[in-house]
Amino acid sequence: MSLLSVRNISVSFGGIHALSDISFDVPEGVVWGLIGPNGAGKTTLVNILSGLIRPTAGSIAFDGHEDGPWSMSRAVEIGIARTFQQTRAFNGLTVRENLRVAAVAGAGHALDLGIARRLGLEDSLDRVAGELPYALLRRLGVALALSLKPRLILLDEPAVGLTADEIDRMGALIRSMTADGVTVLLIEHNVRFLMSIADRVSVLDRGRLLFEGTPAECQRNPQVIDVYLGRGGEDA
Amino acid sequence: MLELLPQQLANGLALGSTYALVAMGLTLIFGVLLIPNFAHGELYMLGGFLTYAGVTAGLDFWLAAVLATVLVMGLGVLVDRITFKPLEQASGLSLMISALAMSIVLQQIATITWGTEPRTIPNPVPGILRTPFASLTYHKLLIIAVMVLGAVGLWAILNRTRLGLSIRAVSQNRDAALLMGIEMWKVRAATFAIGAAFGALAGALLGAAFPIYPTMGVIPVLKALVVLVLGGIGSIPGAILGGLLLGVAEVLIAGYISSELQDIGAFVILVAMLLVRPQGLFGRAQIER
Amino acid sequence: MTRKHLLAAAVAAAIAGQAGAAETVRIGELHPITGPASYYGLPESQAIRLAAEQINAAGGLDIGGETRMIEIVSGDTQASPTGGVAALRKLMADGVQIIIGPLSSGVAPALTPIIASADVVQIVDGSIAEGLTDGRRMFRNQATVGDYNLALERLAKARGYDSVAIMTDRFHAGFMESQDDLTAVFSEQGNAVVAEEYYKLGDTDFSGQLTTIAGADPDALIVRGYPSEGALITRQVRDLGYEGQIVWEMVSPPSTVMKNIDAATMEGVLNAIPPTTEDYLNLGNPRAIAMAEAYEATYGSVPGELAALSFDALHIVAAAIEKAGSIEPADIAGAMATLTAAEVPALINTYGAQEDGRLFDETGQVSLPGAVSVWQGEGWVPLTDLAAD
Amino acid sequence: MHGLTRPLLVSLVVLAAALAAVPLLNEYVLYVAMLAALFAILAVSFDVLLGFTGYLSLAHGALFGVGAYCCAYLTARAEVSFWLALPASALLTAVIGALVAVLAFRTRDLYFAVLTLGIGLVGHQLFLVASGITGGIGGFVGIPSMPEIALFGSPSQQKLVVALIGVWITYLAATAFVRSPLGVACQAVREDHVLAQALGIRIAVARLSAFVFGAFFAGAAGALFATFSNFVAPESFAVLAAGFQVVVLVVVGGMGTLWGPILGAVLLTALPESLRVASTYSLLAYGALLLAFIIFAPRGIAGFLIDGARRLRSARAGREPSA
Repeated sequence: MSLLSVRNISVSFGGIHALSDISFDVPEGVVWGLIGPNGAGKTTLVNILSGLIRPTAGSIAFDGHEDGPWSMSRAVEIGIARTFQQTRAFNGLTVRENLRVAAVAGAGHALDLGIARRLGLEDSLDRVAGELPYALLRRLGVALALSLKPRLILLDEPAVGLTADEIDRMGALIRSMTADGVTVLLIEHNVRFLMSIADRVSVLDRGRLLFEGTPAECQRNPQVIDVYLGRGGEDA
Repeated sequence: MLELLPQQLANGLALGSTYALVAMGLTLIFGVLLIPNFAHGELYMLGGFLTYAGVTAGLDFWLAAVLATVLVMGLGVLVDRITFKPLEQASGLSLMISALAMSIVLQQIATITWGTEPRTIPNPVPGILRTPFASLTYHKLLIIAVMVLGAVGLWAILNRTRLGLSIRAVSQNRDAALLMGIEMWKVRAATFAIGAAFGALAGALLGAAFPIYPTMGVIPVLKALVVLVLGGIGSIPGAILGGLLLGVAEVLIAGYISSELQDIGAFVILVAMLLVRPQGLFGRAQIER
Repeated sequence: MTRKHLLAAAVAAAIAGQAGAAETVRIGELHPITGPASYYGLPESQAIRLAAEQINAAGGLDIGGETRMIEIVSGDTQASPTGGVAALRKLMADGVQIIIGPLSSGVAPALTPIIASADVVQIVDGSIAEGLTDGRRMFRNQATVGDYNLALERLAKARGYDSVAIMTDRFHAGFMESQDDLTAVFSEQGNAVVAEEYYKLGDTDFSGQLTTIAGADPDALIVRGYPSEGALITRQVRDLGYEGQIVWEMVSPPSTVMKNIDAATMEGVLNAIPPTTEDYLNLGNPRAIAMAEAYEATYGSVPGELAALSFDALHIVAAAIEKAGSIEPADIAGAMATLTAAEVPALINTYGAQEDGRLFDETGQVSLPGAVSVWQGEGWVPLTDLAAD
Repeated sequence: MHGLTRPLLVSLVVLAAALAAVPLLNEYVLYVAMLAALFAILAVSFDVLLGFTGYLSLAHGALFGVGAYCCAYLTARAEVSFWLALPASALLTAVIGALVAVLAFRTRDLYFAVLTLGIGLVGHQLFLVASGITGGIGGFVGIPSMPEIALFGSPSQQKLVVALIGVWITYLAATAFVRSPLGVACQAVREDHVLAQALGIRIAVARLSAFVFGAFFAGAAGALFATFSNFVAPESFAVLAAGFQVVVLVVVGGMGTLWGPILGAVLLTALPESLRVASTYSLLAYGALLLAFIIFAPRGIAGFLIDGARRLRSARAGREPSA
């Protein structure tokens, strides 16, 4: 049985179909990759799954909850957390306060500094988030989501703007999440990075699901190569 | 009572034109720069006082009004430099507080300079236009005319000049405008100067019929804020329509319901508009989830 | 000019205070010396200082055979209730037990409970709100708003207006409180009230209300409030084609009126209030003229409309102190309650005597009936056929 | 709640010091100090909304008025005991605050400020128009004084003592609130409300409770103001009077700290009183001060003091003060 089940999701903004009739199933414990060119609707899909926007049609089921789509607070309540493409943190608060907000006000449990250690933030706890270097800020974004102790985490381009070393570190982190029983839905532009860590991949193009399969199958698929890989190269 | 309706509507349009004239400057600055310039009321006040000073010094009213407007345009740019420029990185909250502080400072400077006793500029256009349906003073007609001309002029500047193009670009997307090489300081200065010009012009014209005193800008700027919300913050047509709407509503409430409820009526309309259509008549959507 | 004089007076007072604190009688005055209401408050404060200087120059007060000088201590109410209470507390903390003021009807009721429970005597020289006096510790030499209305009511009756409209400043506490009584009297007299409209201080556009009033076309339009708005209303209702009689009920110095309306439009407008300083000057009152000349010589400006009241208030206090032969508030209050106008020869205002000849009635209130003046040329002229009895 | 011991102890010491000073003050200073204390209650509770939740409400002066008129009506007309009227006024103001909040929180930023400005103006006008209850422009006359507390002092001293205890309670309640999960959620709303939502924070509940918290204490401060003054008039509750003043107190004192607004209230009440002679210039100074603070010291006096203490500490530890 799948953890997340997306059925016939469509959404349009002012007459333009951003997503049409998307359906897919994510089993528990995998890293599920989602790629597609700019404007394909990847972030829109994450926004719908996390409750930030409401789809025009379709249903979502997650972990026995059949009532999706849902509000953001409901999504967190049933175990879905997300990060943002342009990393968001509470810029005026320290790292410790950030984590405390997520733990205490968000998830309703005590502050757990284990997450900070795991993400290499333990030396920066008293620094104000707005003054963190970029790489640390991105890790803080992930740490905030993890603080909610989610069952599914939606990562919106976590590797963007990172150095090669940082990307490797992020990859290891994402793999370790699945080891802890967290399922990952990973949106990435960096195809090489995505292919190296994803168990399965979906390809979106102009609001439609073009392909679904293993990374190896994906790289061989002529349609995918045509609309995406062929167009911009790996790191488009 | 109904036979008075044409006259009441004329009253409302005249009153609404004064609101629109004040609101246009405010909405321009907010629309382009996202700055809530509460000190706009004090620019209006200074427009009145400077015109008064010019007329007392023996200048012709129109010359005095033009000189006052030019001076206040410079002052508008100065207000921006002192009040808002240092807060470019700060939140909207800081901008609002800073603006409120600046309006107190300007009020007190005027109090120290001119005192609190109200003054008036002699009306440059005495007389009344009487028609079978309604009569309006030439002064009110002048305000309506200036409001319309001002709106047309503003439209022309925004749509027919290079500067206007830059201003519009910044109001659409500041970052993209900067990338395209638009010089922000020019746009800022121009926007504040034009906005201040509207305030000053309104002050000069209304000062010719109503008393001029240091706190005279408080009520018009409050009304202008209502107008902004009605019309949609940042929208020029919204400021005009919102102004006229508020003017007509106030006059009709005073004329047909109760003059005790005139102010309450205006703000009830404000609250109702924010509830039904928070972005106003012409505003871009900004709805809280 | 004015500020310099104030400063000089303050310095003089401070020196006097140090030199002979025991010899002076400290009298506190509470008026809005700063802020928008200072336009009325400052002349009141200065008239009190002027009266005190004149009394001191003439040898001071004779208190049971002992001579003492008057020392004026100023408190700035800033025309706000909390500002007024703070100023009163400050005066009381400085040991002042005699208070003249306040001006604002918004301030006076805030002071009343404090004065009622303290060892202080008060004489109100400005506020016209009802019920500020008790005849024991609190007195007033200004008219009440009821007195204001008397002249108006007599005028409406005498002229036989069949219909009247009323425009009232709803930020004016005194006028708002007495509105119902006024309309009741009008209805009784057969002056039908066809419209009651309101505006507020600082309004500039009255077209909504005035269109309704002009449409009802009453014999008289009564405007109650302050002169800036009064002038604008008069101008705007004439612009709307109203041709009936306009009657004001407001203290309205011609200089302020003329700033907002031209003389031709004002011509023939009536004003029904107790006589002001200006009226007494016009009537050739010698004490008013002497006061105005001294005031101008000292402060370089003409005295305000209410200055005569403040000037009188100090003289009433001075007379009461001499009569009591004591500076104890209870004794002064006792003497004040029995004071007759004849015992205070310096009075400018012509107060109506009580039945037994006293100045104040049982509640500590003077009788100061209103009179009607008409605007002619560039100022008010008393209407003799409707003069106060 | 374990972190509350220190603020409790420190505030108790400050309260004790303030109370010890009460017998030394004359009537005038007692009155000014009482006003400062009431404004401190207003400012601290307002800061929960402005400083901790990031919403500029200009309706706070009107809520202060609701509390005042409510207490006036209950004690003068309904003859309810003051000690009952005080919590009742606070509760009623909280309920009205909740209604206002439900309306106002449909917007934010400038829209929120303008909407609350409108609500504040309507409130002020209602105090004028509803003259049957409020006494209209003439004000509400004859509000009974607080019952005398037999144990100590003159009535004026008792008023100040009650007001000071009021400040202390408000401070503690605000401290407890901002440290509670709800208060933490408010700070998340202030920083980034989309992220807050993404973290599952119910921002509607958080900011509503901040507003209601502020309204409750504004109502209590209003009730105290009414009984202490024996007279209230609409003018005191105008947007440009109390509504704006409370913003100034919080900004100058230090947004986002709870003791900063108390400092702000004390200084800005004492300063104009000590400058009574030159009040035109004092208003100019007031505006200039606010402008200077928001531009050069947006964290207010509290910010100065915190930085100063930090420098002192690091200097004592023998290190260079950090930038």
